[in-house]
Amino acid sequence: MAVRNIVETVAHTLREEMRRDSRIIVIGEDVAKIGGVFQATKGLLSEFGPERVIDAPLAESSLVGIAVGAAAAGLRPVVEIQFADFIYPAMDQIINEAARLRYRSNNGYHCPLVIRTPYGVAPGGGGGLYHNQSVEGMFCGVPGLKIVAPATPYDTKGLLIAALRDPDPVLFLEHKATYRAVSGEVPDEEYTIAIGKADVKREGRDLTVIAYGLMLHQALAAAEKLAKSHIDVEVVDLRSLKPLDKELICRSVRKTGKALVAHEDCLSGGIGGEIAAVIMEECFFHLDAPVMRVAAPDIPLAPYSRHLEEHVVPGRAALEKAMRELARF
Amino acid sequence: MAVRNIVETVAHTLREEMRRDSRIIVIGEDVAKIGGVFQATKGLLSEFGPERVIDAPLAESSLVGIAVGAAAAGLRPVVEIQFADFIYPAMDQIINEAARLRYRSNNGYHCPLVIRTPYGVAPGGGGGLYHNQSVEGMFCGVPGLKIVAPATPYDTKGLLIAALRDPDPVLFLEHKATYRAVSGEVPDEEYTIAIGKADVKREGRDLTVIAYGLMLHQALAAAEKLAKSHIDVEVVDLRSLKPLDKELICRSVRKTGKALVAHEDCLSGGIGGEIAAVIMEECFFHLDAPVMRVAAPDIPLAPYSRHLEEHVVPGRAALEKAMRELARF
Amino acid sequence: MTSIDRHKTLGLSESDLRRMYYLMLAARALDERAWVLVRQGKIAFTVGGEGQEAAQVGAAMALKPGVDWVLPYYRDTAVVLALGMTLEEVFLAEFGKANDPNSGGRQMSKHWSRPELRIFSCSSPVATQLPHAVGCALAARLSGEEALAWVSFGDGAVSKGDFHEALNFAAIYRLPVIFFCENNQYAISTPFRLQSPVPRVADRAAAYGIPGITVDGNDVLAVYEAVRAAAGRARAGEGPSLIEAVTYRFAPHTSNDNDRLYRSEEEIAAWKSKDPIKRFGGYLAECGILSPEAGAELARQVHAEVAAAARRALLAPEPLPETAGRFVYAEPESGREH
Amino acid sequence: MTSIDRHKTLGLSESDLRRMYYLMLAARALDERAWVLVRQGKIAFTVGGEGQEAAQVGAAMALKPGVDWVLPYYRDTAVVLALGMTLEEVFLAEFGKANDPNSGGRQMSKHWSRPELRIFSCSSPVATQLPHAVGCALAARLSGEEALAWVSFGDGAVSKGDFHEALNFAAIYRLPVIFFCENNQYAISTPFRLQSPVPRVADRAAAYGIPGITVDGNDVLAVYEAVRAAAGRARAGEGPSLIEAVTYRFAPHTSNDNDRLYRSEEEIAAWKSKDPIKRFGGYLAECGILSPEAGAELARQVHAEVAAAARRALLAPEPLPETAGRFVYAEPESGREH
Ligand SMILES: Cc1ncc(C[n+]2csc(CCOP(=O)(O)OP(=O)(O)O)c2C)c(N)n1
Ligand SMILES: Cc1ncc(C[n+]2csc(CCOP(=O)(O)OP(=O)(O)O)c2C)c(N)n1
Ligand SMILES: [Mg+2]
Ligand SMILES: [Mg+2]
Repeated sequence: MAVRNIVETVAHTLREEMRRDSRIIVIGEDVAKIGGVFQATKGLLSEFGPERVIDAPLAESSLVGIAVGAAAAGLRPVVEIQFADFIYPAMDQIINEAARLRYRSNNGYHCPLVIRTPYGVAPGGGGGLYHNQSVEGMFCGVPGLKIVAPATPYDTKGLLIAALRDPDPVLFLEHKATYRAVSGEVPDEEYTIAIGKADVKREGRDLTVIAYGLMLHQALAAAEKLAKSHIDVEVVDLRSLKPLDKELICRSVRKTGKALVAHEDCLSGGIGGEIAAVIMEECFFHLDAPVMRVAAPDIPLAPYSRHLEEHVVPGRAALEKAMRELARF
Repeated sequence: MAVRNIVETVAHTLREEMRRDSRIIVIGEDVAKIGGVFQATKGLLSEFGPERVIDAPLAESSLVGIAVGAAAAGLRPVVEIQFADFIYPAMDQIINEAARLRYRSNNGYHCPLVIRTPYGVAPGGGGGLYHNQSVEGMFCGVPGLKIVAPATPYDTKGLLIAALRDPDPVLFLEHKATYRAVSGEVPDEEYTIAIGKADVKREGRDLTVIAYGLMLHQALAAAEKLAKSHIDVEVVDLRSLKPLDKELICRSVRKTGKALVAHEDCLSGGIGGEIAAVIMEECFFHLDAPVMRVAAPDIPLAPYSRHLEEHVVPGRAALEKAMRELARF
Repeated sequence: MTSIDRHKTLGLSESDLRRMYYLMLAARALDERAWVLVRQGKIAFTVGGEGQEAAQVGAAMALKPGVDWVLPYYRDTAVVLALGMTLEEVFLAEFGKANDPNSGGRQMSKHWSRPELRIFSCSSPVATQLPHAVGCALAARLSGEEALAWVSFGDGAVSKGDFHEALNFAAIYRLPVIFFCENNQYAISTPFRLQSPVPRVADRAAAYGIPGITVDGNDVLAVYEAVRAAAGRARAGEGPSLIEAVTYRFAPHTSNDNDRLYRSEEEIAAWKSKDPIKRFGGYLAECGILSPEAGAELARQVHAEVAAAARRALLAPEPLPETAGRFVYAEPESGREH
Repeated sequence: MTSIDRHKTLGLSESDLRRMYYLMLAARALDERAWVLVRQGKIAFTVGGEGQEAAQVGAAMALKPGVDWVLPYYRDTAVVLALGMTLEEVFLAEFGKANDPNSGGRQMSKHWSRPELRIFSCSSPVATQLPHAVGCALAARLSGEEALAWVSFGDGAVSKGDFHEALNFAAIYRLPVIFFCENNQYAISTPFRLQSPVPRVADRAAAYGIPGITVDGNDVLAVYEAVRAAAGRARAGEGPSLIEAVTYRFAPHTSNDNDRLYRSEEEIAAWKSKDPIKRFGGYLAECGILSPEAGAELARQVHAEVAAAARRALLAPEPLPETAGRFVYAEPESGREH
């Protein structure tokens, strides 16, 4: 079993699946010759050639649009959007085309397309307002789309294989701060993790923290600290943001009676509102306290200056504080 | 005091403000010669000429992009997106440019831009999957943007004037099913309604329904029916979706102890989740029941066949049922 | 070559010509019937291609049905008929019926989709189909198929970024795509001169280093010739072409449009005098392929067929409300290959 | 005209030329210093325009500072210096300081904004500034101002739909816009031939019926001449122009890039031998305007100025964390005109 970080796992998994399925192509800006600006497609060009690993022109709208056509015509395209911040030109193709193709053709066509993109704040990375955004909140209202956001190398491999084999479009979000910072054992054999299944990454009795991506790791770290104060935190890794694993979320919340949803995206309109609403709808009479949300304030993410960035981006300290507050209820 | 329907009110208000402020220009597809496919800009070309009322080429991205530049350079552009369903090509310009211009330039530039667009299902109108969408959920997570969605001619005038005079970008949503169906008295004099202020359209003690646009009218009608069963419903018209009038919402919910959020958009990822979460955060200990949501199922809105459309689009019956259920708690 | 030898030079047989004429008549009659259905309140909406039949049939005749990827837009009644969709199938969509093969009543009429014929699914947002066509061509090349992709769109679509991005990619990779613009002079009310700074859509081809051809879109043989040549280039690996068929829309934009607000009766009349169906009928008569009498008889027959197809479709079952939620995602039990 | 008369024909004085040379040296020295700061860990990121100074200075010299709308992109250090931004102001942005006039430390460095100089706010998404320029020109025309809008972008930006839509609109309305492409052969690692099916960006102008000019971007006088001519057309109401300045980026794309992965030392060396600064220095020496010795002295002086500006900026105060939430929306109390 190899130890890999997340970006290596992405590249490795793509390579393995491309060997198994010749319909998979990788297309994006700078994905071929240099293997992506984050090296997530490293080595693919030399193994699979320029027909299957394509350095596309700088045009996100048609990048996705071409992939939609190719997917419907039998390929399994993997599109890389270089930074999630640059996905907006492709919204029309994602929402109106990819996500609606099966529905509108009454199952005549479908769109097995994976859109991979690094999102989130790389702390101190100097990415500023356009290399740090979270976009998941914007897509979680799009029927026909699936969204995954793994936080560990193990989950990255399992979910990426699942996404690559999924018959419908999947937005595959990779938190760029975890790319190199998070490593772990990754089994050599192929395996999938079902899209739509969350995972309890830490069991606990006192309160439930629901997180994903980088925040999952912050939550786990905060939970360890709280353990020293004899607060026993359950940490749920969502992994899939759409569909939500309501069952697992509710099972945990019913057990602990308290829930905190954490994300790096802005509070208003982030995915946390949806999750909080679901918890209330399904577990209201088990709740001992209001569902709390830890999120960024409603400020563009994220200002360049480290002094500003740190003020805006929610981190372990904010989480810990909220968790303690919730535990006190 | 004239009686006008909503689309007439839009045209009338634009005309009056254009007379008062020569910086206002109207730009969009088919807005000049024919006055818009819904006639919301009727008569403007003949009064203000082709320099201020522009039939733009079919290109939503640059339509907004050009307006952003013009706004920053001193004009007050009003962009019409012909149907909300066609706003996605402009997402990049709205989110990354219009909404971030002031912030990123540290108040150096700003973007006084109004984007008007008809949204929502016109029941039986045959609009199908691409002339019926609601898009507000997607924008409510965008800091720097304001969103309004009036439901009456009176509010339409007051909010449109406020939007036209607002120094920041405003997404102005007009429910197309209300365009001709909803009429009312509109004062001749100029007045504004503050963006961010909701309005109690019907007072009641037993439960609070929070709605906007067409659903506001469905809620009012349902409330009248419930009154016959001695259920006294308070109906809050949000009017502004961003910022939310948390104060008014919470005042009402604290009074009634029960809240129902209604929107036509899909349940998951709709704006209802955010509102429900806010209510929980701010009024948890006043709640006698979970906050309910009435919304469309997670299905692309809206299939063409009337038989399918009616099944998908939440209407007065669904509202009434939910309201009765909530009242029983 | 005299003018009556044109089809021979193009390798079209008399039966080809009769079929083309039939298709043009059928598309016209179908579209016209749909307007009647709207007026009768039987359908909520329609959109038609009246006046554009020569462009559509000329183009479709140059394609290989079931092999080439075809991405028509919402005016292309004649295109889908030429590829094998039946009159009844189009009417099933018009009425939004359960067994409409295009969408099962989920989309507006004329929003085509027919996987068996490789007719791609068409949505409403203008120009999104152009990159799809490029993707189809990419898939075909990678799979070693001989298929090309043909995609149509209006003059308004040329203004969109999708047009630029799609042509750019197709040209860089020399993909087998035929970009076919039906320039009917208007995008709803907006005249071509407010849409385009250049007099011809075909002038845009220079930006991509590909052939740009303007053809009389009311001359079915000229269109066929241009598209056949482009198809030849595509199949020979010479890359994409941009073809502009200059034509006119006779009817309002859709059943929601009042075209008298933006164009004059005289203008419409002038174009109607160039009706592509009359023109082709004249050619057929001149060649002795179809006498005016036989033509009139054929038209009557077509109208009867169209009326019958509409009647049958009207009686077809409506979609079941509870099916509205199906196929948002794949259904494991649906038995379809994913 | 001998080659040493070129500037006279263009109406440029000796002091103009000295200023241009100074600006080129200053931009180069500034950008190079920023790389040092990255290596020293003093800043997290930089991006520079080394190699593109002739294109930038030539263009900027043809504009009216404070009158024309200028929408530079992230490589345009020399452009903003030419328009009046100071070395220190650029370094304040480099360090993300509170009194950075561009963004107060909110944006990455080189993301310009200086309302007083009519330098528009620049974001990171490629090509979004092109429609902004069109909007500025529209506003200028409507306000009866004589201003034009000049907007720059890379060769990669040409692939985006924004390019097409912006040029199309500007051409239809004959707006006073100069679209200025700094074709430095690469978009990050992607070479121009994978970005463009046509050999010249200027070839794209044909699609909009506007002048398309390719100019040697390493020849500051040639660039000046081309932009001045385009400005003349713009001010005379003759509409937009597309200018392509062919040049090369000497340094990696940004401080996050390793350019050895996609281009050879030989290629870089070949372009460096055409260094626009050396070339212009040669011209100045030939004309007797600036001897090699005086040039070297000027370079030393510029380096000292740059070092001093960097030092001052380094010592400037950081943004206060609690200001991070300001100006998401207008603040009534901010006293700014809305
Ligand atoms: C992106 C987008 N914007 C606006 C519309 C509304 N709309 C539908 S058809 C149309 C005009 C299309 O004109 P053209 O491309 O010339 O095709 P034609 O209808 O004339 O055949 C418009 C503006 C749309 N469908 N999609
Ligand atoms: C819409 C968008 N996609 C991707 C990126 C990432 N990116 C930043 S610069 C760049 C290349 C730009 O190349 P070019 O336009 O030639 O300008 P250059 O940097 O070469 O001067 C890319 C892909 C971006 N900033 N915006
Ligand atoms: Mg047209
Ligand atoms: Mg470049």
